[in-house]
This record gives sequence, structure tokens and C-alpha cells, in this order.
Amino acid sequence: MKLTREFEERISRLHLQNKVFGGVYSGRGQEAIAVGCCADLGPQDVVFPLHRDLGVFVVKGVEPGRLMAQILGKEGGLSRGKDSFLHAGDLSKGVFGGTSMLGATLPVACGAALKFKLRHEPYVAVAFFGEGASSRGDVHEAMNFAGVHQLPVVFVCENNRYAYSTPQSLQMAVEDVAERAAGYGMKGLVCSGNDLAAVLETMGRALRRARDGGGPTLVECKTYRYRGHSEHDPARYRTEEELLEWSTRDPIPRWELYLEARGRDVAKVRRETEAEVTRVVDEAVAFAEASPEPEGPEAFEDLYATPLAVPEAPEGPAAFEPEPPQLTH
Amino acid sequence: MKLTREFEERISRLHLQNKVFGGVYSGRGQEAIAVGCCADLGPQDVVFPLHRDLGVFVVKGVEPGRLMAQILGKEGGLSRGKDSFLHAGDLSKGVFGGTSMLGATLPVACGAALKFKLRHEPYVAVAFFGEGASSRGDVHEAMNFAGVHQLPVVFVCENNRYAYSTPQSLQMAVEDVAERAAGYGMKGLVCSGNDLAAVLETMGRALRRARDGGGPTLVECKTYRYRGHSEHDPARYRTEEELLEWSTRDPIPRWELYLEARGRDVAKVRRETEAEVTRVVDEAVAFAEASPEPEGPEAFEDLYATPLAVPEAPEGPAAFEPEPPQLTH
Amino acid sequence: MPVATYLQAVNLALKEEMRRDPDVFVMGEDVAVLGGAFKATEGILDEFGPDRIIDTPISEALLVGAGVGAASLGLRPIVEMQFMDFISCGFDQLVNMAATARYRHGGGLRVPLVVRGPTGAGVHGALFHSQDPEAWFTRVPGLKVVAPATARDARGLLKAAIRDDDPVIFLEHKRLYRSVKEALPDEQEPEPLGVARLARGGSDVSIVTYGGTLPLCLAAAERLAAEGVDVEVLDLRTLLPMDFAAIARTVGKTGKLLAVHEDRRTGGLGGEILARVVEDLWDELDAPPRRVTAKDTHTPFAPTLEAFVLPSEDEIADAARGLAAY
Amino acid sequence: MPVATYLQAVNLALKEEMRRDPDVFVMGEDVAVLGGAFKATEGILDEFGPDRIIDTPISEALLVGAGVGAASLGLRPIVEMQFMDFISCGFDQLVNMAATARYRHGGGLRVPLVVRGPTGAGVHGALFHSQDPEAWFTRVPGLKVVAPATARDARGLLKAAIRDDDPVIFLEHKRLYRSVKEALPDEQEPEPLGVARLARGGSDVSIVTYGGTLPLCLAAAERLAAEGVDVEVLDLRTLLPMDFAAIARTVGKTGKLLAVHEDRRTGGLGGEILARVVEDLWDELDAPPRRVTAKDTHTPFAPTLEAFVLPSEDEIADAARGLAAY
Ligand SMILES: Cc1ncc(C[n+]2csc(CCOP(=O)(O)OP(=O)(O)O)c2C)c(N)n1
Ligand SMILES: Cc1ncc(C[n+]2csc(CCOP(=O)(O)OP(=O)(O)O)c2C)c(N)n1
Ligand SMILES: [Mg+2]
Ligand SMILES: [Mg+2]
Repeated sequence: MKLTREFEERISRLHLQNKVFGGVYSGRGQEAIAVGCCADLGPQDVVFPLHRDLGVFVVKGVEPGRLMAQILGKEGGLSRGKDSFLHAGDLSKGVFGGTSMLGATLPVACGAALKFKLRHEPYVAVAFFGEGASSRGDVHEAMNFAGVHQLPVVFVCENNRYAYSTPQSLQMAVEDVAERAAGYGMKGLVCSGNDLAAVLETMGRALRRARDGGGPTLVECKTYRYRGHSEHDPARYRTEEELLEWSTRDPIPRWELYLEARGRDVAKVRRETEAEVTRVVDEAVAFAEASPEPEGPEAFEDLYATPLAVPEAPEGPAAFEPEPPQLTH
Repeated sequence: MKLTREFEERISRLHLQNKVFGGVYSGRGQEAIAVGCCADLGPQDVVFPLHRDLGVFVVKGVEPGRLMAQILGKEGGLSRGKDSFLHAGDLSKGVFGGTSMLGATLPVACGAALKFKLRHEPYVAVAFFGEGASSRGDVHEAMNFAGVHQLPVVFVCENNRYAYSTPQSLQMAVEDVAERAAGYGMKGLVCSGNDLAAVLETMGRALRRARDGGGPTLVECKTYRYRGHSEHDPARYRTEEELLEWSTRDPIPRWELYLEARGRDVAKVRRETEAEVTRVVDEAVAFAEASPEPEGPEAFEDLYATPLAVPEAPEGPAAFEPEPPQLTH
Repeated sequence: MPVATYLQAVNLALKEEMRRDPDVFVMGEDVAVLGGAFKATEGILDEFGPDRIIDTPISEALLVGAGVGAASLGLRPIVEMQFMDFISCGFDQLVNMAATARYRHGGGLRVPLVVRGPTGAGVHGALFHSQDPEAWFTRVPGLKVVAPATARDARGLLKAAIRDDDPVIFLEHKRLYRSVKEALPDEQEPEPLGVARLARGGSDVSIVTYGGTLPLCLAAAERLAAEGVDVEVLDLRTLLPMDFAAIARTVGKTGKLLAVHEDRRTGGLGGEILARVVEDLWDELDAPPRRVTAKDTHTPFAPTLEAFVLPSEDEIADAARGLAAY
Repeated sequence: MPVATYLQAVNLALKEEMRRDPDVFVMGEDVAVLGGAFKATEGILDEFGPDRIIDTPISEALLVGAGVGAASLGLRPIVEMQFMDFISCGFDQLVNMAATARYRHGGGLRVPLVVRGPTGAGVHGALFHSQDPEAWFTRVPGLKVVAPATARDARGLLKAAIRDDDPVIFLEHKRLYRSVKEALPDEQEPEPLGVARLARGGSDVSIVTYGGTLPLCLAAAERLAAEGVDVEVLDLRTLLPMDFAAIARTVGKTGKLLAVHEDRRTGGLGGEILARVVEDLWDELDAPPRRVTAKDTHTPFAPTLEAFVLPSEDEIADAARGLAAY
């Protein structure tokens, strides 16, 4: 969590320094979700992060340097400078990068889960989406399919109450996105997305069900984004009270209290973590800044796995000529 | 009730006539739904029929002759020969014709209902869809939107247990499509689609709610199609028992029993209806057969409401020349 | 009226039409309270209230479909795509439902729907915030496609699009939103759809372009003027239907055609322009017609990559120079 | 092997590839128990069981998206669209998700996905069962687009498409399904993607075509042969990437180009072909290149209307004759 947050802090700072161009979407305040949902995943489990889920990349083991280079649009980034911010993935670590189109990864996650099921593999696909994205048709098609085939997939809704400026009340007529799970024949679970222990526990149940062949789960994590939709957004559509109210529920102190209650020396943990975090982020920034900018013609690379060097066409009339068409319909 | 028989007969006739090319989709066995759902609608209420909903056109007052000409691809048809079978509409009677894309009319119905709401008009939009179409993303987007804005719309699911060859169990993991209503903050009602009285009663509740500003309803009518998906389909994917079982629940004898129990002379009603039906169908067929075939160039008509006869371009350098671009982003 | 940006011109046209006609209303994601991601709808909520501008769920198919429904019943909906790239999610509703509604009803209804939003590259928006989708729609009968390049046209053509009785896709180039400014008249009539505009007169080479590349073409023409090459620049403005008569006039004059657009080469509008010109105006041509376009790949993120992919003023100038010397 | 129809060739290729590679599987609406609306997947359920052919809900976006997911993890999904017209409902997944997946991952994954299904008109399918959607996809880098016109190519190219590591849109013309028959070899290797086929040699005029119009072009060439006009017919087979070298060869030989397709004129592939030819082969041309295509409207239902809109053998013959005489 701390790493995510520090990473994001650094991105904000770089953004302020004008080194990041393009959209920057902060997940500040929501870090417990990515951490809690990915903590128990192995490298073969495939995750489908959302635009605020820097933490998913981090916890799944994507190299921080490549991640930072990705954000800076460098050759060393996951997409080699091709796409921006978190629109990139590293499948070797089980991270599938989405397009910008909200909700569009959920069908893809079903395809991954289908593979696990067909091959009797004990892995899980985990797809993140916002409460705003829940309105997209793709989300429905995916959940329905997952229900029919009882796929090993967990849909994680990060419900932070806003989609850009749009409050949940204009996004849907229900309180919980998880209410929809029943209509797909799957389980819906709701938890506090600001409470790492709760996320871990809830996600644990969903993962166990998926691995045991019990089918899909919709996990809804209630949370709040502290910052604007993107770094450009002052988020005037929210009240200060609301922001303050949610600030008191910050996931990091909450987790520290939890650890403390279990007898951990939080001050020590904090010191160690902070040092480690600073080191990792420093190294990532150093790597990213040292990474070369792509030159230009790389724009044609990675389009095709099998590029076609068009060979000579076979000359002369073809061996087979079709009969004149006989329209039978 | 006359209408029930009337369009029932009409469908039978259609099947027997070999004058129809292109797909023909029979709603035989499902007739009570269209009648029951449209009986209480006025001309300003707008309906969005499905490919089997010939009855919707009839009950809404579309001229039988134009309907028959539509099916025969004649100039006198609703689409003037442009589109096939029921892919056409007559908005003067409040019938909006869909595309082939299943579920795609539900968003359009929301737009119609939005108009009624914005203009404080007491009308209702009624959109029909199959349990198969319920899997489409458009259906979700429409229902969600209708829920948020509490639109005067009724979504009628004609659940006939099959989508072409695909049984409901492979279409969804739930028993009732209506279970999804709750997830959109709307009411879901289930009734027998083979029982006209039940459809009338259920739809009545939904319509009252819509007209009273109570928002959308999802009405699910359980039914069965007697014939194949289209006239080409022998429907071998179903068992004979199932077909027989449902044949005992035919909506027409059921309605006759209902009338009889209420003291009506059913034999007389039947006689009168049959004569009337024969007359109407005969006239429709005569009209359709007499209607000319389009010649060809009509294919360019009705594309645009405001076709643009491109006028002369204003000559000479423009009065305004933009400044050279100042890229500010 | 003082100098207005292209973006302000869009905003102005929306408000002017909403004042004029109570049937005009706006739907989209974050259009009301926020005033749109680019602020194209700023101030509309305050002036017209929540019945005239509606913040919707993130449902592009619903947006287009509901637009068709409301339009068919006589309203004049303006649907904003937050970025035009997302029209891919409402694609079926646009190319099948909206484009054929009138046809399917034998002419018995009208669909006065406008779908508008920002297109185009050059602001490091990467793959999904940089698309030029026009060629997906210019091949669809029943739709009209408009792409203004100046503030005056943004205002005049948007007014015409709103008053038009057919579905119009209105493409605003986001790079022009704040970079293009001009003085606008206090009152401005709608600019007719389907009519190209001669953006610069010239006698040696004809450039046919639209939208985001117009400023590049004018700048290139300026440079060539200094070299003694006289370039004519035609701004198509409406892409469907295309003002072929205007193309024929300029090609008849210069005998040399250069089609320029920011969209990719393969399948872009330039190919259609070249094809029609060679089919219909073969004898007028004094040189092989040419295209300058984006390269056939996705629009990448890194500025170096993006600059490599997009058409540049240099490329335009080179191509025009080559044609002049042919 | 006895004579097989185009449809049987598709079925055969599917089964042969499924036998060869256990990673190949099929998903779609009504593909398993029914064997597909056109019976292209008949017998697959019996031979390969329900894990290799899956009847799905009516969810085109899900179908394409799940295909991308399964393919990214190493399977080789074949997704059937019951009619290719419905790809409009999965459009975003195809042009944005599938086409960019590898790009977004810096080359770190492969998407061996085939999306196949029936296209085309001429069977009174009307607006939504007659579409020729190829030009929506030939402009999308990252996709490959294949459109066989013979039974042999249906088999050979589908095999290649299945073995290819990129997303391939495989367009089967439904009018050819049962109308085209030919003797096929017992064993048949994949036919390489990206390579056109000379369907008929000739020296006077070059017709470049693909898919549903190949039989019309060959018939027209036959007629013209009787008149002493020697027509060469190139069957593109793969539409993206396009075998421009083969086009250059035939145009170099005859100097006269006629592009023919069933898709509409505006925005169809023919425009792109003409544009590239005039850009690159100007000096080879002895006449203005021409197109014969469907007219710029929807494909209507009534046989009279449909016949009016679609390109005919007569039109092709007339255009070729005109070019020969130029
Ligand atoms: C299909 C689509 N429509 C619109 C957008 C523009 N957009 C980007 S993020 C966003 C809000 C998303 O809200 P939510 O899903 O709740 O996620 P959050 O940003 O709150 O984490 C919008 C509308 C998009 N990316 N994709
Ligand atoms: C988007 C889309 N996908 C596929 C089809 C092909 N298709 C036509 S009808 C049908 C089955 C529809 O089933 P259902 O919705 O249950 O309606 P029913 O035919 O049972 O009345 C299918 C798959 C289509 N028309 N549209
Ligand atoms: Mg949100
Ligand atoms: Mg059904």
C-alpha cells in the first residue's frame, strides 16, 4: 500500500515537474483494494487492472522500473512507449492491460477464466472495474457468461461513489452493485475497500470459491478517491465534508491500527517500509529516466506477431476455377 | 380476444403461403403476450416489437394490408420493400421497427420514454425482447438508465425458453430474467405468457405504474414457441414431450375457457371472429398482392429526411482564415 | 463579439440553439455538473436546468439509442461522446439503428440526432484518446458526418447539424479546441452542411483536407508561397455527403491533387477522394494525385512515436512541392 | 475427396485444425447442438465434445472479448458470428481490444483469434443479414482480414487463419456457401495469408476483386473473351494486408484496372486500391481506373431493389469492355 502510495506521490510530483504527459489517474485512498485483492494471487492468476490500479501492477510483481518507464512513455516501459499510463500489461506476471474503454476487460477476463476451466487449471482471473463502468454493456455480458459457465473469475468493483463528476445516484438506482450478482447466478459480496483486513478476508472467500470450482463472485469494495478524476480535475462537484469524512477512513492508518492490535511494532514496520519504499521508487525513477525515448519507427513494431512479408503471388491461371455460381438460397 | 384469433390466423396463413422469401419467424403459441401487452395502449404509446411480434403490429392498429405488403417486400409495405418481415415500423400508430440486432431497441425505447418524461406526457414505451436477447449489453444499459431516471417504460421479456437452439440454461444462470429487475431499482413481475388474463393483469400493473410516474417495470412472460426458430428450422434440439406439454397450454383455448367461465357464448364468438379474421386477412393479402414491386431506384429514397443537393461552393478565399494553430495542450 | 476559441464556438452554438428551440437538449457523461471533460457544455446546466442537459451513466450504446428514440419522437437530442473513441461502444446503435431508422420506416420518421465529441491526435492521448473515426461513418448511408476546422465553422456547422433532420456525427478536433481562435460575428447563421470552403485560393496545387490538418496545410501553403508555389486549400467541412463539385473545381483549376488528413492512410477518406477524382476527372489531372496522412499504425503515446506517426507540415509541404514540380 | 461446397470446405478446415491442435476450439451462438445457422460447425460437437465447441449466450462483445482472453493465454479460439452483421455489437472488442492487445503489451503476448462468419448479400437477407463489413476492419492495424472466394481457399485460408498468431477476421460469403463447389485434394496445406491469386490470366484489362464478386467477374471475363477482350482476374483473398505486389504486376501488364466488390462504393476497398495504384503506378496506367460496386445505400429486401443496388455481371462486363476500348 505504502509503495503504491509513494509511487503515486512520485508520479504526481513528476507530473508537476511536467515529466508526465497524458492523463494521470490517482488511486489515492483506494490502495487497500489492489493490495488486498492481489496479495493471495500467484503469477499464473491473471489480473485485469483498472486505470487507478497501480497497486495491482506492483503487488503482482511487475518491475517498478518498467512501470515507471511505462508512465513516462519510455522504451523501457511495458508497452515500450506505445500506450499511456496503465494501458499496458505484463502477461509474464499475469497482468493484462486494458484499453481505455471502461468495462471492456471483463469479457477478456472471462476468456482467461474459460481457459483455466477448460484446462482444469487451478487459477483465477480477477477483473477490476469502477461503479461507473458497471453501466457498460460489456460488464453485463461478461457477468452473465461467467454465471452460465461458472467460471473461475472474480469481478472486483471499486465503488468510489463517483465516475469522474457523476455520483453513484446518477449511475444506478441501487445502493450496491453487488445486488446484481444474484441476477447472474453468482455470489455478491460487499466490503469496505478502505480496510485491508476486510478486503483480504472477502477476496479470500471469492478466490477459494473460484479455485474450488464454485464459480464467479462479484466483490464490491466501498471506497473513495481522494484526488480528482485525473490530475487536471479539481473535483469541485464533491463537498469538503465528504472528503474530510472519508479521509478519516484512510486505509493506511487503519491497517497500522490493525497490526498494532495484533502486537506488531508499527513504528518499526513503518520505518522499514518507508526506507524500502523510498529505495524502490528512487530506483524505478532512475531506471525510467535513463530509459531511452523511442525514436519513431518503433511505432510499427508489436502490431503483429506474424508480420507478413508478402511473397510473390503464384503466376498463371489458378489450378482450380470455381464453377459459375449457382444461387441456391 | 377477437384480435388474438385474428393475428393467430394471420400467422398460420403466412406460413402456408409461399410468397414470403427471407426469414419468417413464427410467434405461434406466444400470441397472448402481444395482445395482453398492447390491449390497453393508446396510439401515442410507443411499442418496440420483436421479430415474432406480428400481433403487436395488429393490435396497435397497423393496417393489415400494409403489414402483409411489408412481409411480401412490396412498395405498399411499411418500409416500402426496404427491409424484411417485421424490421419496419409505423410510428403514426406508435410502432417503432427495430433492426435485427437483438436487444437494440431497448435503448431506443428509453429515449422515447425520456421524451414522455421530459414533456410530462402520460404515455408509455413498451419494448419487447426475448430471454436470449437479455444477454446483450444494450439491454443492461437500457434497464440501468430506465432505473436511474425512473422512466415510463415497460420491458417485456418473452421468455420462450429457447433462443434459436440455445436453451435458457445456456443463456443465463437464473430461472427468471425478472430477477435482474432489482439490480436496476425497478420492479420485476413474472406471469404466464400463455394466459391472456394473466398478461392483461400483469401488464396493467406495469402500465399504471409507468403512467403514474412510478418508473419502469420488467414484465417476464413465460411461454413457448411451437414452431422452429424460423420456418427453416425443424427444431430438433427440443423434445417431443416438451412440445406436447406446452401444446396443452395453448393460449387460445385457455382464453376461451376463461370467457366461457364468465358466461360468454364462445362458439358464437369463435364463429364471428373467424369470419372477421378471414375477411381481414383476405383483404390484406389482396392489398399486398396488388401492391407493386419497387422498381429499383427507390433504394435511394428514405435515406435522408434532408437530402443535400450540394450547392456551389463559395468561391474565393474565405473571409475568415484561422490563425496558425497554437497548440496549448 | 470578441475572439472565440473553437471550443467556445461549440459552446456558443449549443447555447444559441438551445435558446432558439426548446426541443434541443444534451445528454452525455459528465456534461451537466462538470460541463464536459473539455468544457464544451459549460454553463448549460445553469442556464437551461437539468431537463435540458442530462448526466448519464457510462453507457455509450444507450446514449446513441436513446438519442434515436427521443429524436424519432420529435426532440433534438445532442449526445456527447466524452471522447469520440468511445463511439466504438455505441457503434451498432449508430451505424445500424440510427442510420437505417428512416429507411426501415419507409420515410415515416425523422432522426434529428447529433452525436458530437472530440476526435484526433497530437495531444499525447495515446491509442484510445486520439482516434480519427470519420471513415467508419463516411461509408454509412443515412448518416451525415461533419468536421469543422475553424471556430466560425464549429459554430455555424453545429447549428446546422442541430437543425438538420438526419443523424449527424459532429467531429470536433481536440487539438483545435484551444489552439484555434478567431473573431466571430455577434449573430451567425447556420453554415450549410455538404458545402466545402475554399480556405485559400491558389493556382498550382490543390490540397483537399478537413479538421485537424487544415492549420498544417495552410501553414505549408504559406511556406510554399514564399518559394513561389501557389497552393489552393479546400476545407471539406462536411465529409458525408462530400462536396465533390468543389473538389472538381479546384482540381480542374490546378490539375494537381493532394489529399491530407490526420486519419490513417489505409481506409481513410483520402483514398476515396483520390479514387473519385481519377474516375471522374482523369483528363483534368496533370500529375498523379497524392495523400499525406498518418501512418498505418495506432497512434502511440510517446511524443517521439506520435510525431513519427502523424502527418506533419513538412510532409505536406514536400508533397505539394513535388506535385507542383511534376 | 469428392466435390465439396464452400461451406463444406469451411467445415472441413475447422475439423482438420481441431484434430491437429487441441488448443483450437469454437465458440458462438448455436454452433454446437445446432451446428451453426448455416451448418458450418456441423458434426464438431459429436467429434470433439462440449469442451471444444461452446454454445454461448447472445453476447457478441463477450464473444470477441473472451476470444481475446483465451487467445492471450495460448488457446486458439474461433469465434463465430451468426451473421457478420452482428459484429457491430462486438465492434469495440475487435477494433480496440483485439487489434491493440499485442501493441499495448510491448509485443509480450499473441492473440491467435479467428472471428469468422457469413457476410454478403444476394439472398434477400435485407439490411442486417447482407452486410459486407470488410472495410471497417481493413483500416485497423493489428487485424488481418481474409475473404475467400473458392472452396479450396476457404479451406486453405481458414487453416492459415487458425494457425496465425494474430486476430484474423474471416469473411465467408453466404451466397457462395452452397453455390460454389469444387473438387478438393485429400490433404491440403494452409494457403498463406497475404497472397493474392490470379484467378484468370489475361492481357487487356485487370479486374481486382475478392469474395462474393469473384464468380461474377469470371463470368464477365468469359463473356468478354468471346468478344475478343482478354481479361485478367486477380482474387485478393487477403484484404489486410493487401498483396499490392500482385496488383502492381497485373496493372503493369494490362495498364487498365477495374476494382470490383459487393461492398458499397464510398469507403469500400476499391477506393483504397485505386488510390494506391494511382499514387504508385501512375506511369503504368493507360486508362482511368474504375470501380464496380454496390450503390451507396443500404442493401434492401425486395429482390428488385436488391438487384438494383448490387453490382452485376453486366456492369462488370460493361466497365471492363469500356476500359479495354479506352
Ligand atoms: C467506454 C468509456 N466511456 C467513457 C470513458 C471516459 N471515462 C474515463 S474514466 C471515467 C469515469 C470512470 O468511473 P468509474 O468506472 O467509477 O471508475 P473511477 O474513475 O471512479 O475509478 C470516464 C467516464 C471511458 N474511458 N470509456
Ligand atoms: C445481436 C444479434 N445476435 C444474434 C442474432 C441472431 N439471432 C436472431 S434471433 C436469435 C435468437 C433469439 O432468441 P430470443 O431473444 O430468446 O428470442 P426468440 O427468437 O426466442 O423469440 C438469434 C441468435 C441477432 N439477430 N442479433
Ligand atoms: Mg468510480
Ligand atoms: Mg427465446
